[in-house]
Amino acid sequence: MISTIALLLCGPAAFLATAILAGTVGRRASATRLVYGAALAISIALLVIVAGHLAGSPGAVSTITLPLGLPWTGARFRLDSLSAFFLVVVNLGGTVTSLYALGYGRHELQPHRVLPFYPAFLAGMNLVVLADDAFSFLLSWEFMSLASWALVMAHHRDEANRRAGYIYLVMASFGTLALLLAFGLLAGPAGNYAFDAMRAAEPGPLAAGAVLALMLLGAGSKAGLVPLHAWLPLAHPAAPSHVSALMSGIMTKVAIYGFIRVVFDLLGAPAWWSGVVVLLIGGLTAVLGILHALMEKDLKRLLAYSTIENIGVVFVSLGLALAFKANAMPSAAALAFTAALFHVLNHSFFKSLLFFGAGAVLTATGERDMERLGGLIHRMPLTSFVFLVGCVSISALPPFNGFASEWLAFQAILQSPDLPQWGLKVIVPAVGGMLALAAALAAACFVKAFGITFLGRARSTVVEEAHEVDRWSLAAMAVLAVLCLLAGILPGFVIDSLSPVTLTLIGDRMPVQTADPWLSIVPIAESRSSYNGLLVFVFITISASLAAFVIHRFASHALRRGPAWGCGFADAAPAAQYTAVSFAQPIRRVFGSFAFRARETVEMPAPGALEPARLKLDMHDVAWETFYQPISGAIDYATERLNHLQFLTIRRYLTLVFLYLVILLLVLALWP
Amino acid sequence: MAVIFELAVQGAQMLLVLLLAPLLIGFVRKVKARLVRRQGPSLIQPYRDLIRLMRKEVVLADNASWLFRVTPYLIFAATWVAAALVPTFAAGLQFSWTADLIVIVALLGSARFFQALAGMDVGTSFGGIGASREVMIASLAEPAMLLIVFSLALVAGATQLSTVAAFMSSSEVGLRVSLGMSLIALVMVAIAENARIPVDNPATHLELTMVHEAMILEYSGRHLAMIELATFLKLLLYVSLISCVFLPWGLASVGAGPEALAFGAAAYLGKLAVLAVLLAVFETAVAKMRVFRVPDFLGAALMLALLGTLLLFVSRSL
Amino acid sequence: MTAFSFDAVAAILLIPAAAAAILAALPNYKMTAIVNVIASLLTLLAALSLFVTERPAPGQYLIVDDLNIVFIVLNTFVGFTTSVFSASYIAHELETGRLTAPNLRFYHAMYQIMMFGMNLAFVSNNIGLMWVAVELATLTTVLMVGIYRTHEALEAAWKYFILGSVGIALALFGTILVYMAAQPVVGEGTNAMVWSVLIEKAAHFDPALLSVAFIFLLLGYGTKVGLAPLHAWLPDAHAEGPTPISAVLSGLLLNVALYAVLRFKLLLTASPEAIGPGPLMVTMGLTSLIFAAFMLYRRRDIKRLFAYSSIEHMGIIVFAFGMGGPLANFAGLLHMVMHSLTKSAIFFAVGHIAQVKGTQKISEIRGLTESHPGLGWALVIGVVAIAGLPPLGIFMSEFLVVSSTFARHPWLAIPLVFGLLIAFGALLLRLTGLAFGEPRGGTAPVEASYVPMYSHLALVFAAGVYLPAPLVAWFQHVAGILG
Amino acid sequence: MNGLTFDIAHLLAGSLVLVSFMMLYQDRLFALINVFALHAVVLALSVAWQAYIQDAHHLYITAAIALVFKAIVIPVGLHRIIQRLGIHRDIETAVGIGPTMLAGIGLVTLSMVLMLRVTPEADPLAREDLAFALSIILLGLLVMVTRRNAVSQVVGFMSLENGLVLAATGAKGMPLVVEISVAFSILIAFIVIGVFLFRIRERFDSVDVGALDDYRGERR
Repeated sequence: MISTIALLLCGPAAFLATAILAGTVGRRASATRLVYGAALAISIALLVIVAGHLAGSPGAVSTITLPLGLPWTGARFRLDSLSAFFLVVVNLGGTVTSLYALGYGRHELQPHRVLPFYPAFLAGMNLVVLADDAFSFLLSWEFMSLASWALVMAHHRDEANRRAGYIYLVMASFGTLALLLAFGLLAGPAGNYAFDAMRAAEPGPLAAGAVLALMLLGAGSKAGLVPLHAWLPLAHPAAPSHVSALMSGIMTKVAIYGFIRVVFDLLGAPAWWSGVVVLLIGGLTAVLGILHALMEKDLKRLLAYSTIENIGVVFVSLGLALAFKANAMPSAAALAFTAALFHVLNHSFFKSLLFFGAGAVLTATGERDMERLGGLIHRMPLTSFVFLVGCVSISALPPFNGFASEWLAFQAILQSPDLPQWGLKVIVPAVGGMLALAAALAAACFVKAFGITFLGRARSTVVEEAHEVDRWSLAAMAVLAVLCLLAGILPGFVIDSLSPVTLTLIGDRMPVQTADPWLSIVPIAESRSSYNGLLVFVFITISASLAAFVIHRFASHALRRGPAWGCGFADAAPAAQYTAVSFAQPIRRVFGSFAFRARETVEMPAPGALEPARLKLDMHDVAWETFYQPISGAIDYATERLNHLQFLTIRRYLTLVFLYLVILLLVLALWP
Repeated sequence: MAVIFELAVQGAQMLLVLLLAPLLIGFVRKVKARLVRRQGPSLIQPYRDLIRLMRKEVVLADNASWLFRVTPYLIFAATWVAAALVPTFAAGLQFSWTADLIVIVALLGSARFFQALAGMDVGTSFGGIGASREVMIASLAEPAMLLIVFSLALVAGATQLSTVAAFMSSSEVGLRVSLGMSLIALVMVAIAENARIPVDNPATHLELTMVHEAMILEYSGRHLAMIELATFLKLLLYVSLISCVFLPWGLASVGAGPEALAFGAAAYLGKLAVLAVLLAVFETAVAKMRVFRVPDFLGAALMLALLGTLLLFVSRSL
Repeated sequence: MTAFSFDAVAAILLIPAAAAAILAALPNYKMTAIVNVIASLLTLLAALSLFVTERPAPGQYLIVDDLNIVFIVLNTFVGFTTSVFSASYIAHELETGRLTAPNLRFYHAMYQIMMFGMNLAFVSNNIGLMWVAVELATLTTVLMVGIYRTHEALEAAWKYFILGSVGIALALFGTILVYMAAQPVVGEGTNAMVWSVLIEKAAHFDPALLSVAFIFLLLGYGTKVGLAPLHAWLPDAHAEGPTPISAVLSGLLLNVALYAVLRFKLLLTASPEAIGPGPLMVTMGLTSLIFAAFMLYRRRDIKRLFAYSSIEHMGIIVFAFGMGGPLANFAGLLHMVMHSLTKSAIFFAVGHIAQVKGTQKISEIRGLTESHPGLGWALVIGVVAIAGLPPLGIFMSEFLVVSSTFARHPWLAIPLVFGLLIAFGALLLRLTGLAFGEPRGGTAPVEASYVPMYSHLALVFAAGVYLPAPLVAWFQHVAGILG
Repeated sequence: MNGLTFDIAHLLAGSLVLVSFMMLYQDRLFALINVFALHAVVLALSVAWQAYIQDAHHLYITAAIALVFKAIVIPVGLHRIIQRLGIHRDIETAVGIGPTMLAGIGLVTLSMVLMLRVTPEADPLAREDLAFALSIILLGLLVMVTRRNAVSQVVGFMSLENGLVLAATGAKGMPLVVEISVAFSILIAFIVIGVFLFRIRERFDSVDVGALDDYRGERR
């Protein structure tokens, strides 16, 4: 009987084989279908295996050690409830993305620059989730970054993409080094890099703090925590859209997996202040991320920034879980942790969906700039519908899935008064406010995203010849839309299937949900709070159709088409519509001053002068200017100074040698 | 048998809110007119308007999409469900646990979401201006609302409205500063959410000042009727929310008999009347503020709510 | 049996020497190239036979032990692949007329003499002999660096020559001092220079003399290793010489000098009161690493760029050996092997690139992956490997170095990581320019044999994922020897 | 051994250091070369003396090489080069004579200190010789780095190498000494020929290494 884990490892192997195959036949016309078909099959197979495992014995652990990697540790792999959950996330994403790519991939101009790396990327993500020792973990982790970097560089003729790829890989290896240091601490001088050895070891408070900080640097930079997020909005949009979906929807989750694995699993009992740190960073990330997204007019960059926001939301829940866990409040911790994982799942759904939509728009119009889009709802009705579903879900509106997880997060926040520490008491509600603010801003942001892109009148001619995308892409998007709805109206099942994870990592679980009447979810007690997405959905449908029925039964059916009311001006040009920038203006007025140091100045011409008045707007990316520019400046300065050493005369080089010799001799002479 | 009765009560409440909403509006308008010594329209004028709108034909802008036509029903449905879930005359109804206060707020949020989208659908600048301002207001109002929910939940230990109401009507509440703060905050949020003076003027069609009206400028006929009705329901929702949380007296408890329900209904009507009068007086007293003063207004609400919550945390820990 | 095994050692030395003589005589360059390859191959086989045959007892002049087998096999292997590469490379040089047939005869003869010198340095059990061998190798490379007779080449060779000679002198003085330290204990005569004898008696040597000796040796051989601030010759020599020589310099000559330093480090560690070699080596290693990392940014010449990266990696290796301990030593050995393979592969690629593009200026080379996919991707893989990314070998060694250092001396790991990151940024920046973007520069087709570079890269990849158990055991044993 | 032999060896070695000092303050090329010739002669004497007291006859070869090659051939060759290439005859110094002298004194003391830490058990003659040799080497390096002019740098290097030979011969029974000294003579020949054969004259205006350095492979 071959063990589950061995079965699972065949998946990445198959992916890699596909990658090699793609490397050889990548230039053939048939390669696209071949590769994506294979990826699809493998992902589904993996899903089935994991599903079987979960159905059979969700809590069971199965490990394997291959004679690869670090000689005396070997490459260890392990399947437990946590990795099972993330395997589901990864391979669901892989499945739908491959499905989408079956259609989308055909528009790729240089498929041989995408095909080999796509399966490799999937393999990397699967391996990260399965790895059970520091070396294999980091190897898979960096392999994942490398493959995605190659995908970002797929359209390498574009200067911006090259820059994006550069910043991405540098940040990635920065993160890897941070993780490396963290593992070095966990492994100790003896250097036993196996995870179970780390689990057994109890690091001191100082070491634990250092590990947490390093994990926030390492996993955080991959997940896109502020201020380490700078690469994300550059790199994610630069890749082909289905890869953007993978990077934004799935890879960030793998980063979160790394954080959870180390902080909740390997590190042992947390200190209460670790919760504070994570909470604050999470809240900050959520608000800043969504504000950036609101200011964007490039559709894919907007989505990337909103990824940052969602990562922030997840980290807020994780911070809560840490705080509760540290204060021995397992049930509350389980609630917060469940909220985090649930949101991870949801975000992987709707963010992939939205990126697919953006990709569809990109193929149909060749545009990512919203200012040149508009009115696509007429040209691409199906795409616009599924995209709308994505927008509603990500805006945390009932009855869709985004709301369910955020609702759980709020419920977890409401548990905070029982926390003993003052710091937490004061911070948690503030963070709750930030979370609510982020949610509201997210709604605003996606009103803008959908409204400017799909509604209104066409802002440029590219829209005119736009047409609906192929069936594969539509199918993938439809699947995701359905998943968004299902997870929204039947959250109980998701929550229950998450219970093994919370049991292993927190030691407690949320009460069984699916047993409740009418399938409503009750975090603690029905008298406290409850939510029934299914009934809400049913009620809305019923009352809407009821209203429609009554109207069409009794009211007039008369309908006349006419020009829109232009306040007396006969049809204003489409340019007169609100643009993405102008839509964001009120919010920029409110938040921009501190978030972006945004300043609007109006240049009024002199009375009688003919030139128009101009509104000048200058905004700053604060994180970039505070952290990245100084560093690059410092490096530049140092290189400039040191570079002179390349241009000395032989005599001066000899002088260097001579001085070095004399110094060493002096040291020796003064040696005790 | 009991279930049937429960369902009946639930249905009754749904119908009640649907029927009362226009009346409340009519009442407010009447009082406002009286305050400025006008005769004012009759109390049932809103019903007449709705029926008239129903009869009229719909004039649809050329490039209005399917979304534009579906939205009114969605808005109406979402608002109606939300309004039906707020205890009016009786707490703990059959479906009251379907949604707690957070869900109700979120339902209103989705109604607003679609309304803003519909505003942008036709592609005139009014729709855009309305939508952008609406989301700006919402982005401040919703956090404030949620913080209010927090402080209520902290007092009552629940976000379930029935529980909150029951707790508030019980004796151990007493007077709390933080509750006062959240009340004020809630009122401010309600004003903003319902596009009342001073945040927005429901009566004007002057482009520069209007927010809500700008979004629905393109609507006509039965669509407009739906949206109007939804607006009425929203006002009713907030009024009954305030009443059931802050003046929960007379609220029929779970599984109460018919006479208790009747008393509750009477009490509810009384509260509505009082609050409507207060609203009218307030609206007549103050003037509309510039759009970019609204953030300060709502920011104040937000701060109040946060302060209330923090105070609660502190008092809890003492 | 013993006889045969001694033959193996002799063969390692004699084949190159004989080949050199033949090559000097042969007129036809095609033939010389072939003979060169064959000779290198034979040497490699002889070196491999060292595994199967039992080893000779350390004599007065020659020794074979686990430590130098690593170096010998690596040396002969890279020497062989480089000769294959140089065959195709040189042919092109001849076509373009940068070299003439007589040059080539000289070149090949020198190549074999150099191989002879390096092998001798490895197998020599006599510190004096070792010194002679290292200098022989150095001087031959000097002559080959200057072979193009251009301003740059002559100047580079001249610089290399002068600085090298000073290094030679210092190393010799160190050697003399070691003899002086040993002489009272071991007694006069050759025995006092036989390493295997010295290491046994080292505990009784005069510590002060040993310390002074080590400083001179460190500087003398360190000049060859290319440690900052003794590195000045290295970039120009790499940049201006023929590319096969750059490959050999980076891949092999640096190792020869490193090997010498290691031998003497062992001597020092054997004598307790003498100055500890560890701190010195760690300091030099870190300096070289960080210095080279910063220097990488402003490079305009592609070969000079990778020359500086060699300095960086030598810094890492010396750092690792300076740290000591089983993990760090293992990592150091692994890193050295991986660096030799990777860096020579990179230089193979760079050589062909410079030929097809007709320039070494980084700014004039763009979009290689598009114009010459074979070369371009080889370069990408090579740079990714040299930058220490998985799944390639250097990642494993860097993983071990960094994590073990951080566990033992955190404050040392910080500058190490800093240097690695800086260097990574620079390499990636240049790679992005070279391999991607709108193709620029010549589009001449490649008539190169990809075999050498891809075989190297394949080995590096394999090592990154899987190290065979016997190899591991052997390296661990050597790491144990290195203490 | 008796005191006399020791004193003579000591004297010779010491005078070698003295001659190195003389090199430090030469400011004319020819004078420098002549001083170097003297240096070589003294070296030859001391090597010969070592050969005598250790009765190691092979050392006489070394002495002979030093005498013939370093004291005669090389200086003559350098004279030739200077005339051929028409180098102006005075030396440009990077550091003034005074500081150079001070530095020299510092170096000598440094080497003394270092060598006196060596345990007395070691052969006293060897110790003294080493101390002198070390200081000669350091002084040679000092000449190399303080002189701008290639010929004088070559001279500095050769004096350094003399120090090495001194040390080597001072080490009792050290093998390979002759070979090493031969190897070094060849090396030096290489350098001298290099200066000459690089036809530096044709490429650059002076033999000044600085001029040779002005091309750096990658111009800024």
